[in-house]
Amino acid sequence: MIKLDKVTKVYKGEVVALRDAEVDIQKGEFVFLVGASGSGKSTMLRLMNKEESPEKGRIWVAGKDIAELSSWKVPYLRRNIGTVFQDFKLLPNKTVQENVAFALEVIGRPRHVIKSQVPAILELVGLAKKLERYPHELSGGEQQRVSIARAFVNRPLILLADEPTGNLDPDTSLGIMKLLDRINRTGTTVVMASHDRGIVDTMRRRVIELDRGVIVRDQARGVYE
Amino acid sequence: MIKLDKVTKVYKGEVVALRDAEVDIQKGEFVFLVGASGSGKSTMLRLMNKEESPEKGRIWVAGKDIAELSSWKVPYLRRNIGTVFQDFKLLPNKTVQENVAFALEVIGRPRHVIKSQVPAILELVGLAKKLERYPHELSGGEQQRVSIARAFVNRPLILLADEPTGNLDPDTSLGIMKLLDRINRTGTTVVMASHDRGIVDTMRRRVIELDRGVIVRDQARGVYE
Amino acid sequence: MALKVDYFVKETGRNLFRNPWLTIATVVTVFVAILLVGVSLLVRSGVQNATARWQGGIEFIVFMNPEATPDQIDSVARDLSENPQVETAEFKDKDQSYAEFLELFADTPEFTANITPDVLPTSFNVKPSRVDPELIEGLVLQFAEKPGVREVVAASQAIREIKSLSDGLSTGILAAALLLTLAAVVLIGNTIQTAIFARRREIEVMKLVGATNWFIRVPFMLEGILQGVVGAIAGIGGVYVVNGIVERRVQQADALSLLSSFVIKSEDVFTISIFLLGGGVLMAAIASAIAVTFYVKV
Amino acid sequence: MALKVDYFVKETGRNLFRNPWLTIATVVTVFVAILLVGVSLLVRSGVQNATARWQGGIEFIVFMNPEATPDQIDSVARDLSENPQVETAEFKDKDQSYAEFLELFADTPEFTANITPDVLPTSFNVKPSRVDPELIEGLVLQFAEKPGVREVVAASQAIREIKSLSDGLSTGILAAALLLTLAAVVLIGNTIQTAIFARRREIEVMKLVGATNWFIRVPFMLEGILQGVVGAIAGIGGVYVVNGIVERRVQQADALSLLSSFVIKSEDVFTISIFLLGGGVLMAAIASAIAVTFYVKV
Ligand SMILES: Nc1ncnc2c1ncn2[C@@H]1O[C@H](COP(=O)(O)OP(=O)(O)OP(=O)(O)O)[C@@H](O)[C@H]1O
Ligand SMILES: Nc1ncnc2c1ncn2[C@@H]1O[C@H](COP(=O)(O)OP(=O)(O)OP(=O)(O)O)[C@@H](O)[C@H]1O
Ligand SMILES: [Mg+2]
Ligand SMILES: [Mg+2]
Repeated sequence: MIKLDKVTKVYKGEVVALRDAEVDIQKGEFVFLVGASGSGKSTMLRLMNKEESPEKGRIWVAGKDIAELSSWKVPYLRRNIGTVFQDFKLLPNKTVQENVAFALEVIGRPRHVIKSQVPAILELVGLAKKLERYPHELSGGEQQRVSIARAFVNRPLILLADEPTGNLDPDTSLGIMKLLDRINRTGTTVVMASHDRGIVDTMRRRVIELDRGVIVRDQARGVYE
Repeated sequence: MIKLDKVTKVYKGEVVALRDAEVDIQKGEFVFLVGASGSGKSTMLRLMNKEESPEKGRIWVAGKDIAELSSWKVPYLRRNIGTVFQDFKLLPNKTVQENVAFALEVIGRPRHVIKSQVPAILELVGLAKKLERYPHELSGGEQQRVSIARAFVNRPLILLADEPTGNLDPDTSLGIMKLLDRINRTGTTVVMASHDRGIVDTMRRRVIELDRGVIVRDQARGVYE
Repeated sequence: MALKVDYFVKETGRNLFRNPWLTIATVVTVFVAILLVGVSLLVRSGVQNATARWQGGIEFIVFMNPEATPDQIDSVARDLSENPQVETAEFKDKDQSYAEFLELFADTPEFTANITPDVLPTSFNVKPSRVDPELIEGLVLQFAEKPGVREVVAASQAIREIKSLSDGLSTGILAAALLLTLAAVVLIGNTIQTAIFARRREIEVMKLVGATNWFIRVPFMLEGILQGVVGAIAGIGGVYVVNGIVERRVQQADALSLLSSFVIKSEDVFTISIFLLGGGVLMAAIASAIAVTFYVKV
Repeated sequence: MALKVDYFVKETGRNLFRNPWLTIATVVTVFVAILLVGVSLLVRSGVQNATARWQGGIEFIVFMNPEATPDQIDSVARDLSENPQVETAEFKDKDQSYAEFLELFADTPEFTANITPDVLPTSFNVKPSRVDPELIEGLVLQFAEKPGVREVVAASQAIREIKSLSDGLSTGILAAALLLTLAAVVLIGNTIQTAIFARRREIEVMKLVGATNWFIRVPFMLEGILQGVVGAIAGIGGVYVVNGIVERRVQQADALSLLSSFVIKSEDVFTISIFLLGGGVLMAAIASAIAVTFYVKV
């Protein structure tokens, strides 16, 4: 589903954020990215949805070399990839409901589908009562859950989640992880950056560890360290 | 140092984020605020630096009733309070160095003091090599550490930290907690919202637990739950 | 697609009201630009009306007797065309004279009521080879003698000066109008770029969620066009107000023939308004399209 | 405080260059506004020069003989002031006539070289009670007879028309200039509000870190003023260019006395420039102060 072939990412010609990364993720896998702050986890996720382009190497997503994608096709790639951003990236001028609906509107889903799916997914992340709030009227954890709901709502093939529980208490985190697990079991490929030792150790899934941009471990049923 | 007397905060006339909160924090204390996502931790911190005003009750900070502070004095209150915001709140048009220096510039520190203190504090949070970067060129955890550095740099009387390790891996978190501890030992009062069970349990400091806006526990040498 | 229209309308409306200052800024800009262009055009048309008779560099007019025979007219025409000191000579038959007469005295129907084309003279509008009082005087005397000629009227020095002045004024006003149109385009474009700049992070996020460029662009363009329409309509209203003030002033003025012939026909005002509305909207559309294309790239 | 100046300069410069579009938008706005106001003022001053002699509603001038005795002058003055049909009569002695003469023929020194105040006549500029050709004619005939009077010159119909037209034009241009000044203030204010709007989150953060309102405001105000200065200077440059073009056109025109008297003295241009610079900067400062006060509250 996702394949990185000797991928190197250098920012501003000097910061090597990723060096010769080789990753092959099969359809339906659940992969944890772990590593210290600044080790390149977010960079790897950003490369996968073409938010950044690599300096060297090739990246295939859903069978296509994304470097060869013409720029007007990029939105269509991204519609197959749900992303939970580390900084949420909610639209400040839209309510919770509209933020989530936006992901469906861009792919042209009919209104009745939006009307039914959006409240359902927000119910799932525990925000059923906050549909009409604006992002700045939410707590940090609530914003993060909106971001998660938006990434899920159009049932993407691939889910990239960048520390999706960073702002959540242990109980809520557990709920989210159960949700991610369920999503994964319906066939969605999940790649998740995390520094939550508890979660990684409990889930026991494939773990890829980065250290200053280099993959130092790729373990089938791994733990945090 | 900080005293809340029957403080109630209601957003938009309907969301009760804090109800009749009674807190009394002495100079030099180290207090953890814990609770589920949306339980009111950030709200309590925002009330302490007058980012929000309560609907009912009174708040004293450093011996003054902050409701009676005239608006032009608020900046001077805030200079005594270092704040690590949950969403970092870095200035996007300034480099790491300038972001930290800004907190010193507003209080009119001479240039040579700024020149020496800023790199020192950034060294302490492990960002010595990233002085000239802009916030969007940093990883999530690095941004969080800039926010921490900025809150520390002018040696405030009080330090409010809203989930300051939410985006950090366990090792880096540990480093930051050691730093906070050291700061606290020099006499600074520290109030920190956290959902990191490991950290709270290790530190064994005073814990105030919130549940849907109500203080349900206030324990001297507490644990997360 | 039904959904998209929905979405665009909702989104545009929201943008307009969520950032009231930006909206006001654009509308004011368009308003000022349209108003100024409109007033320039009005003045231009008024000046042209006031000096209509002397447009085209005519320096004297040979009026024939209404009863002049075709032979006499032909003879004068031949003399004029053969005279090396005459550059052009344009013949006006009775109907043309009548049309011109009606136009010149449109506001005094008591004057035009009893006149038919028959009683009007035919005439030649003559432009001499050089603007030289002596030469013109010679020509006037020469042609006044010809059979069938009733009278030769030369533009007086004063009229010539006024014409020359008004020519300069017209050119100046046209230049100003062009400058203002350019300024308006720049200002609208800038305002929209500013709007986009203020929302650049939002646009960034929209792209990351899979929105195509057009999906992002259309609401901005609609917003720009709507602001253009509102500004243009307000500007046109302003033009009507200015026109009303000018009309009142002209009517109050002593019945001096020149100033009172500074009339702006209401059909002119209407044409100018349509032109302004179309121009304003087109301007806004082009400016927003450029701004939007420039900024919203993948 | 040394540090603060440092900080403000650094911050202002950074803002200007970090948001180039906003900067360009403001500068263009100010440029257009200043240019238009300047051109309006220039035209106004040119028209006034061209009709200087007939300002103030003078309808005829009584020229005395240069050798007229004081008694004769007094007698005429008495007659004028006692005549109920005369509203005002202003006496010009030899020196005043000389000054006016020099001014009127400033561009033709060959004309003024041999003239001294002595040889010039004294005169009365007379404004009759009503603008009525018959009344004026009567007065002209009456005073032409008086002893010591050399000549009475009435403004011809054409001159009166031109004067009336140019009065209207002057008023119109002044109104336009006022409108434009207002528009410029609105546009500058809006632009700065837009700039602040685009950075509202940053301002929010600055306040949370303990910055006082003035610490936040000053860079924005400096930014606005600097943009005002640059825009005003560019606008003044534009005014000089327009002035040059007009001058060239006037010189090319046939030596028609009226148009060629449409001169704009270079000291006028200078005065106007200073006025524009001061006005532009003041405008920018006030607009930014208002915008900044309005937006940057605790
Ligand atoms: N736009 C950029 N320009 C320059 N350097 C960058 C940029 N983005 C990231 N970096 C650098 O690249 C490195 C990897 O960043 P990345 O965001 O991938 O880290 P991460 O593993 O997600 O860290 P964290 O756990 O703190 O979020 C860091 O050293 C960071 O400073
Ligand atoms: N500006 C606002 N308007 C309306 N409701 C708000 C606003 N800010 C916060 N709230 C609500 O107040 C409650 C408490 O929010 P707060 O940010 O204090 O929670 P928190 O304990 O910090 O949560 P988290 O751990 O997720 O950051 C939440 O239900 C939130 O939705
Ligand atoms: Mg990251
Ligand atoms: Mg919070």
